[in-house]
Amino acid sequence: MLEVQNLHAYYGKSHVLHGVDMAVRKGEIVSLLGRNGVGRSTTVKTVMGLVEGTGTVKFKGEPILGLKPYQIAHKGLGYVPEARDIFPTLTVEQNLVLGLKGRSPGRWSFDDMYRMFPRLKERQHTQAGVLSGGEQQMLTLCRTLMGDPDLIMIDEPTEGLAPKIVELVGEYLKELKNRGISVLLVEQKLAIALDISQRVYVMGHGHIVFEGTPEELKGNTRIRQEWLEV
Amino acid sequence: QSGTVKVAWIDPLSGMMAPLGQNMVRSWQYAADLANQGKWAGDVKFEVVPFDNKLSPQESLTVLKSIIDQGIRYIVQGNGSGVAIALADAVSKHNARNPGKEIVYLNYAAVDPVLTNEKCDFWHFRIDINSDMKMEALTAYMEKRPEIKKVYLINQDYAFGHSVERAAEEYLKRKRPDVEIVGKDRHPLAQVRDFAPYVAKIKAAGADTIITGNWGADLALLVKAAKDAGLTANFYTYYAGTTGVPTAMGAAGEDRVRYVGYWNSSDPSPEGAKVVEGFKKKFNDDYYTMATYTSFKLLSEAMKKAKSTDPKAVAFAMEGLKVQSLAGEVEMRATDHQLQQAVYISSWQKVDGKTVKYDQENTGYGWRTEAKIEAYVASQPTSCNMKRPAR
Amino acid sequence: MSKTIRFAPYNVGRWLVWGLTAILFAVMPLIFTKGFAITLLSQMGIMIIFALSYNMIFGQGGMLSFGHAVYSGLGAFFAIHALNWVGDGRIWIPVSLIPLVGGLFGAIFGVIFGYVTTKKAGTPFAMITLGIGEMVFSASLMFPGFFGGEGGISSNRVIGDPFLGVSFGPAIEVYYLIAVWCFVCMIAMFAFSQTPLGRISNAVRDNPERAEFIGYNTQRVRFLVLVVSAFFAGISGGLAAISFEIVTAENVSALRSGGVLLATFIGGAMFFFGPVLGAVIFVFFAIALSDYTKAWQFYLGVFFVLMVMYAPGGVASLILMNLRVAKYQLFNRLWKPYGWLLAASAVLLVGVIMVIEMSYHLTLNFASGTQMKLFGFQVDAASLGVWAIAAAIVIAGALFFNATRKTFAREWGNVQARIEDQIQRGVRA
Amino acid sequence: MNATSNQSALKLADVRKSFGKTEIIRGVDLDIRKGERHAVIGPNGAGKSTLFNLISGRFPVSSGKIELNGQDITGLKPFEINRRGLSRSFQITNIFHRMSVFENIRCATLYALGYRYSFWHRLAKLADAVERAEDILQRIGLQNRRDTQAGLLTYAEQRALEIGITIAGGADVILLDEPTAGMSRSESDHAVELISRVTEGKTLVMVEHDMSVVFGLADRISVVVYGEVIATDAPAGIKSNRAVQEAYLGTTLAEA
Amino acid sequence: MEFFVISLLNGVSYGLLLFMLASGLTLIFSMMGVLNFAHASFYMIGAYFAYQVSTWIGFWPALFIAPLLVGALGAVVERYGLRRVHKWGHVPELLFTFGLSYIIVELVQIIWGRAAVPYQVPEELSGTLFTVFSTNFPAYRGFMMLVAIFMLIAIWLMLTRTRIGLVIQASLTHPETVEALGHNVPRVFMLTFGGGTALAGLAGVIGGNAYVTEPSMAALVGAIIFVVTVVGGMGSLAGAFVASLLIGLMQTFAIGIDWSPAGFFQSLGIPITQDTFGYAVWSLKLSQVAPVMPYLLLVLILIFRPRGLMGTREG
Ligand SMILES: Nc1ncnc2c1ncn2[C@@H]1O[C@H](COP(=O)(O)OP(=O)(O)OP(=O)(O)O)[C@@H](O)[C@H]1O
Ligand SMILES: Nc1ncnc2c1ncn2[C@@H]1O[C@H](COP(=O)(O)OP(=O)(O)OP(=O)(O)O)[C@@H](O)[C@H]1O
Ligand SMILES: CC(C)C[C@H](N)C(=O)O
Ligand SMILES: [Mg+2]
Ligand SMILES: [Mg+2]
Repeated sequence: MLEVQNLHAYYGKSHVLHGVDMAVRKGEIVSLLGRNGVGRSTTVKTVMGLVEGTGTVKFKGEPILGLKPYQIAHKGLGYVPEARDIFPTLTVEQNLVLGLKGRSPGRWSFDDMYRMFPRLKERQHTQAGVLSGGEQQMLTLCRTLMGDPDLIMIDEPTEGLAPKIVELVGEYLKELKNRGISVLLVEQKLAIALDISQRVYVMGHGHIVFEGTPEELKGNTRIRQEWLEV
Repeated sequence: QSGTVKVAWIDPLSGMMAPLGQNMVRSWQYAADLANQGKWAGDVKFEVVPFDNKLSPQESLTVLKSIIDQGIRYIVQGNGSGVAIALADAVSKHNARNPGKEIVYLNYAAVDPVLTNEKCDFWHFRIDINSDMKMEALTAYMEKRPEIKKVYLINQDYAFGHSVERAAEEYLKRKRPDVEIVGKDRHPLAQVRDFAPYVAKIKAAGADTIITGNWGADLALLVKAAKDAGLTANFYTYYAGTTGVPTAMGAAGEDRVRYVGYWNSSDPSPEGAKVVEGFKKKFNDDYYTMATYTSFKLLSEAMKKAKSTDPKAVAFAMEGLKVQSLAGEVEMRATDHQLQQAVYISSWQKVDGKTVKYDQENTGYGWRTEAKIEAYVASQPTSCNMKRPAR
Repeated sequence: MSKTIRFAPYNVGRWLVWGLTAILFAVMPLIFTKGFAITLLSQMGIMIIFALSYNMIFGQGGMLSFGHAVYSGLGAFFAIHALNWVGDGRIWIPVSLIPLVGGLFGAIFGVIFGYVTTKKAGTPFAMITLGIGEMVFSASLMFPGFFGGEGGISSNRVIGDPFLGVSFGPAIEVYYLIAVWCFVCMIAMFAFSQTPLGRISNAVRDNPERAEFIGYNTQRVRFLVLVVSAFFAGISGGLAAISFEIVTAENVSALRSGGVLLATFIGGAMFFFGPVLGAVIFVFFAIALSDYTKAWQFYLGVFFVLMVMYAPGGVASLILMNLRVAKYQLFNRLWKPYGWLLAASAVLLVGVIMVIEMSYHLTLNFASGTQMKLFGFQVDAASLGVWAIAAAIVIAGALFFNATRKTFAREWGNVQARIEDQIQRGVRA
Repeated sequence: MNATSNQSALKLADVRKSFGKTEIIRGVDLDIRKGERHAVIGPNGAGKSTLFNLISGRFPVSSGKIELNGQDITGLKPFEINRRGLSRSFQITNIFHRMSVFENIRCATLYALGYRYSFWHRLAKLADAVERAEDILQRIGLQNRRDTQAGLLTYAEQRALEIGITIAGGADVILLDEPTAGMSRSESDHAVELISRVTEGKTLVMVEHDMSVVFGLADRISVVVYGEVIATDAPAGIKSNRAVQEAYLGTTLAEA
Repeated sequence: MEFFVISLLNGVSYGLLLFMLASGLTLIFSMMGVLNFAHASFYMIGAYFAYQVSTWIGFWPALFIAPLLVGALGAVVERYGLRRVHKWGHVPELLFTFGLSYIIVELVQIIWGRAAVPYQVPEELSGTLFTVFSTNFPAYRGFMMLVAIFMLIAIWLMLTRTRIGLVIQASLTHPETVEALGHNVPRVFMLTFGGGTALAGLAGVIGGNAYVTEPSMAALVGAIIFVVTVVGGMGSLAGAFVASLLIGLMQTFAIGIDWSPAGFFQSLGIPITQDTFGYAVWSLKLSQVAPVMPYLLLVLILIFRPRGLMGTREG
C-alpha cells in the first residue's frame, strides 16, 4: 500500500534522512521505532509532503512525492501529528469537522468518535485550546479518522497519556486494523508497539537498521541495545 | 538690471484643496508669461517655481528651508491664513538673522486682518483685500435687503474662518441689529467630506441666509449638500468663485449665491477679457486670481523704480507704489502693506453676454456685478506699527 | 539573525564605536557645509533620538505603538511654550536646556497615557495607542489656546544676549546643540538597555507570561519602559521645537507616529544601532530625496515593503550578516555574485525610476509641460520613444536581475551554511 | 529522600475551580510539608495542571484557600506569589526564546536579588547575579550552551533550561508540570537525576505520567481524579491502592 | 423632529458605509489574523476603479467590475506579498500592509493625480428618494443602504453555509496540520484576502461618489474603521455592524448638537465665563468634540471591555 524507497530529506542544509526504505501493506499495523531525533517524525512528514524529500514514495501504486499535503490527504493517507496539534481556538466539534474532507462522513461518524473517547463528548463545545494534554491527544487522533483514511500514520499517540488510556489506544488501533485500515505507528513505548503490530522497523540516524516481526526484535538483543535502549 | 528672478509659489498641490492650487499655479505662470512677454520689468524675466505645502503650516516652513537653500528670494502664497501667519513669521526671522539674504513674501489671498495689523511685517505684502474690508462691504450690501432675517454662520475652524465669523457678528450687530444669528458652526479645514449633518442643522435653525468664508472643496461640498437636501437659504460667500464651487452650484444656485471679492472675472475690462480668454484657451480653465497679475505689476514697477532685483530694495520700492491692475488703479499702502483696491459684490446668474459675459467652469452661469465699492471707501484704518530695517 | 548584540565588559570595540560616533557628529558639518546639509543633519539627529526612544518600546519591549508621536509632539508643544515664556521673561531656562522641558512633559504624558495603554499588550496595545494618537490629534485642534489651532505655535529661539557667542540663530549652532543632545541620549538609551529593567523588558517582550512567574509585574515593566521612552521622545520633540521654531498639530499626528515606526523597522528593531541607521535613511528619503523627486514617498514605501518581505531584521541585520561573512573570510566567494546582482539591480532601478518619474511628471507637473530632466538628459515624458526605452530597460533589468538573483541566492546559502557549520563545530570543540 | 519537617509548605483547603458551568476542581485539600517531594498523578483531564495554575496564581480560584508557608496567597497575582517563594515550570516549554541561555537564567535571578525594576544598575557589574546564573548553568549542565539563543536548544535542553529558570529565583517551593514529558528513557533518567540534585532541600511538587519517574522521586503521592484527591500516600501505598489502579494505573503498572 | 429623522437617516447611511468597510476588515482579521492597514486603501482603489470604469462603460457595469478587480488585486497582494511575510508572524504582516498603504496612495496619485476626480452619482440615482417634512433625502443614500444590507446577508450566508471560516482559523496556528487534513490552505487564504478587499472595493464604489474620490480618502476612513472593528469586538461581524451604526449615528448627531458643559451649568444658574478655570474645556460644544468621540470610545472600550461590544476574545 505504501512503499518508501531511498528517501532523503533535509532541513535547510542538515541531512536528516539518508535513504529510508520501508513498506506498509494493506490491513497491517507497522511500528516505526527508534530513539529521539533519529528522524522518525521526519519520515512521516516527508511522506505526507510536509517536508521536502527526494527518492520514491508510492501510495496505492501512485508516486506521491512532490505533491502538496492536501493532495496526498485526498488520496486516502491520514496523518496524526505529534502532540497537541489541535486547533486551539476552535471547539472540539469544529476540530472534528475540519477532519472531514468532503461533506459527508465516511466510515466514521461523530458518534463513533465520542464512543471511543467519552471524555471528548463531555467537552464537545469547549475550545480545544483549554483541553488537558491528554484530551488534546485523543482529539488529534479522532480528527484524522474523520477524514476516512485508508492508511493512517500516527506519531507518538500515547505521549502524555495516563497509563490506562495508553492501553485503550492500543485497543483502538487494533480495531482500526480490523476495519481494514493500515496503520503506521511511530512509537517510543516499546511495550505497546510490540504488542499490537505485525511488523516493526527500527530506525537509527536517518535510515532503517532493522525490519522484522515483534518476536524477531524481542530476540535481537544487539539491535535493541544498540538502537533502542540506553 | 536683467536676468531671471525666480518666484517660489508655496501652496497646496495635493489634498482636498489641490484643484484650487492647480488653478492658481497656472494663473501665476500665466501672469508671469504676460509679464515676460510684455517686458513689464525690462529685461528681467520671471520664473514661477511651484512647491507643494499640502496646506500645512509646518510643511510650508520645511519647503521654505529648501527654497532658501536653492537661493530663491521671492515667495508667493495665498491658500490659508494659518500658513500665511507661519510663513510671515519665519520670513521675518530669517531676514533678521541673515542680512543680505532677505526674502520678500507676497501674500495673494490669505486675508486674516492680523497680517496687516498686530502681526504686520515689513517683508509681507498683501495683494488681496482683507477679510474685514470684505465683510464691511458685504454687510453694507445686506443692510439694504430687508428679506434677510435669520442668518447662519458656517466657517472653517482656523484663523481666517474665525475672522469672518467675528466680523460678521460685529458688523451685523452694528448695521442690522434686527437680524438674528440663528447658528454658528466651525468645521475642520479641508477635512469634511459630507456636509449633510451641517445642512440638517442649518435647516433646523430655520436660517434664510448663510454667511460663509468657506473656499474650494469646503464650499463646493457645502453647496452640494445643501442642494441635495433642498435647502433654500441664500448664500453670502467670500469664495464662491473658487474652483469646484461653480460646478456644485450649477443652475440651483441662480440668484441665490453672492460673493465678495476684488474683481469680477465674468465682466472684466477689455484688458482683463484678453487675459480671461487667453487663459481659457490655454488651459480650458477659469482665470479669477487677478492678484497674480497685480503682483507682477507691483514687482516689475518696483524693480524698475529701485533699479535692482534685490529683495530689500524692491520691498522698499513697493511701499506706496501705485500700479494698474485689471480692476483699475491700486496702491500698496506703506503703513501696513495692505493693497488698496476696490471691492466687488456679484451674484450667480445666467450668462447674458452683457452684464455676465463669461461663464464659469462651463456651467452657462457666471457673475453679475451687484455693487462696486471704490478703494477709498473700502479702506480701513490699521493698527500696524511697522518696523523697517535700515536701508 | 535575531540576536541581541552583546558586549563584553570594557571591550575596546565599544569605546571605539562611541568615539567614532562622537567624531562623526563633530565633523559632519565641516564636510557638508551647505545650508541644506545642516538642515539634513539636524533632522537626522532629532530623528535618531526619536527612533531610538521608539525602539525602547518596540524592538526591546515588544510593544507595537502607533501613537508614539504623542509624546514627542506634546513634549514639543510644552517646549515651545517654555521657549516663549523665556522670551517673555516669565521664566528663565537656558535655551540649550529647553529639550529637557520636552522630555519632562513627554514623561508626564507617558505616565498618564502609559497608565492606560500598558494595561494591555500585543494587538490591544497597538490599537489603544492608535486611538490615543488620533484622540490627541483631534483634541489638539479643539484647544487652540494651547495648541494654536491649525496654525500651531511659533516661537523665536534667539533670546537675550548671546552666551559665549552662541545665540542659536545660525543653523550650525542649532546643529551642534542637537548633536550634543543626540550623543548624550544615545549613550543614555544604550546604558538603559544594559540595566535590569532594560533586560527584563526583553524578557517581557519574548514571553510575558513567564516573566510573571519569575516575579515581574509585566504591566509595571511595560509602564516604566514606556515612561522612560516617552521621556526621550519628548527630548526629541523639544529639539524639534527649537530647530523649527513652530509646533503644530502635525507633530502629534499619525503620520509622525507611522514615520518613526517605518524608520525604526527599516533600520532594524532587533539591534540597538538599527534605529540610528533607520533614522538616517528615513530623513534622507524625506528631506534629501524629496528635493529631487516628488515620488520619494513611493520609493520609501517600496523600500519599506521590500525590507519587510526580504529583510525583516532591517538594514542593521543585512550589515551584520555581511560582517559575519567577512569575519569568516568567505567574502571572496560572494564578490562576483554580488557584483552581478548589483549591476542587475542598478539596471532595473534605472528603468523603474524612469517609469515612475515620467509618470509623476505627467500627472503632477502639468503646468511645466512634458519636458523634464532625467539622469541629466532632457526628455519628453509624453513621447512614446522614451517610454519604449524605459520599458525595455525595465524588462531587461528584470530578466537580468532574475538570473543573477538565483546564483546569488545559491552562493549566499552555501556561505551561510558553511558559517553555521563552523559555528556548530566551534560549539562542539 | 529529602528531610521532611512537619511544618506545611503549601496548604490547600477546599479549593474549587469552575470554567463556565463545569466545575473542574471540586474541593481539593492538600497539605505538603516543608522539604517534601510530592507527586500529583491522575488521569488526563483530571485537573492536575489546573491545580498548578491555581496555586501559582495563573487562574483565580472560585473558592477555597491556599497558603504558602503559612501565609494566605489566595487571589494574589503570579508575580506576587513568586516573590513569596513559589516558582513553577510549565507542561509546555515556556522560556525566553530570543535571549541567550545565560540571559534567561540571569533574568530569573534579578528580582530575588533585589534589583527589581532598577535602571540605575549596570547588569554586567552585578556580580551576584552573574555568579548565581553561572552556578545554575553548571547545575543544569548547560554551561557549554551559555551563549546559545534559547530557542535553538534541543527539546531536552529546553526542558532543562525550564527547570533552571524555575529554580533561579531561589524559591523554596517548586512546582514542576510533567518535567520529563516527551523525553526518551535515557533523557528522562538524566532529568530525574537533575531534578533531585537541584531541588535538594526544597519543597517539590510535580505532575508526571511516567511512573518510573514518580516512584523514583516522590516521598508522597496524591492521586487526582475528576478534580478530587482520592488518595495521598507513600508510593508503596499508592501502588497497592485498588481505587487508584482502577482509575489510573491500569494493568501496565507491572511494567513500570 | 425633522432634524432628528434626517440625522438618523444620514447617520445610518454613513454607518452602513462604515460597515461595508469594517466587514471586510473584520473578515480578514478574524480569519487570517492580519490587521490589514491597507484596507482603506483598497476602498480608495475601489472608488478610483469605479470612476475609471464608469467613464468608459457607465456606473452599473462598474458596480460589479470594480469590486472584482479590487478583489483580484487583493488576491495578488496576498499571493506574492503577504504569503511571503506570513512565516515571520503577525507584526511583519501588519507592517507589510502598513507599507502597502503608503505605496497605494502614491500609485493612485501617479495614475489619477493629487486632486479629486469627478466621480459622480449616476443620473438614475441622483434624484430625491423621499421628502421628510421639507428636507429631501437623496436617492443615492437609499441605494447605499440597500447595497450594504444586501452585502451583509451575502457574507452571513457564506460564513454559515461553508467551512471556510473554520479552515482559515485553524490554519492560523497550524497551517501544516490543516493541509495534511486535506484542505488547500494557500488558496483559501488568497480567496479570503481577495474577498475581504473586494468588499472594501465595493464600499469604495458606493462611497466614492457619495462623498469625494481623492487620494486622502483612505487615510480619512482608515482610522475610523479600526475603531469600528475594535469597538465591535475584533473578529465579530455582528459587533462590527452594531459599532458601525453606533459610530455613524454618533458622529452625525454630535455635529448637529451644540450642547456644552458651560451651557449646562449656566442653565443651572452657575455662571461660567472666560475667566472660569478650564473655560476651554467647559465651553467645548458637542459638535466641536465630534471628531474625538470615536477615539474616546475606542480607548474607553479597550479599558473597560477589551473584548469589544460583541467580541469573544482579546487581541
Ligand atoms: N524543523 C526542523 N529544522 C531543523 N532540524 C529539525 C527540524 N525538525 C527536526 N529536526 C532535526 O531532525 C532530526 C530528526 O528529527 P525528528 O523529529 O524526525 O526525530 P524523531 O525521531 O521523530 O524524534 P522525536 O522522538 O524527538 O520525535 C533531529 O535531529 C531534529 O533535531
Ligand atoms: N480555561 C479553561 N476553560 C475551560 N476548561 C478548561 C480550562 N482549562 C482546563 N480546562 C479543562 O479542565 C480539565 C482539566 O485540565 P488539566 O489541564 O488540569 O488536566 P490535567 O490533569 O493536567 O491532564 P493531562 O494529564 O492530560 O495534562 C480538562 O478537561 C480541561 O478541558
Ligand atoms: C485661498 C483663500 C481662499 C485663503 C483664505 N482667504 C485665507 O485667508 O485663509
Ligand atoms: Mg518525533
Ligand atoms: Mg496537564
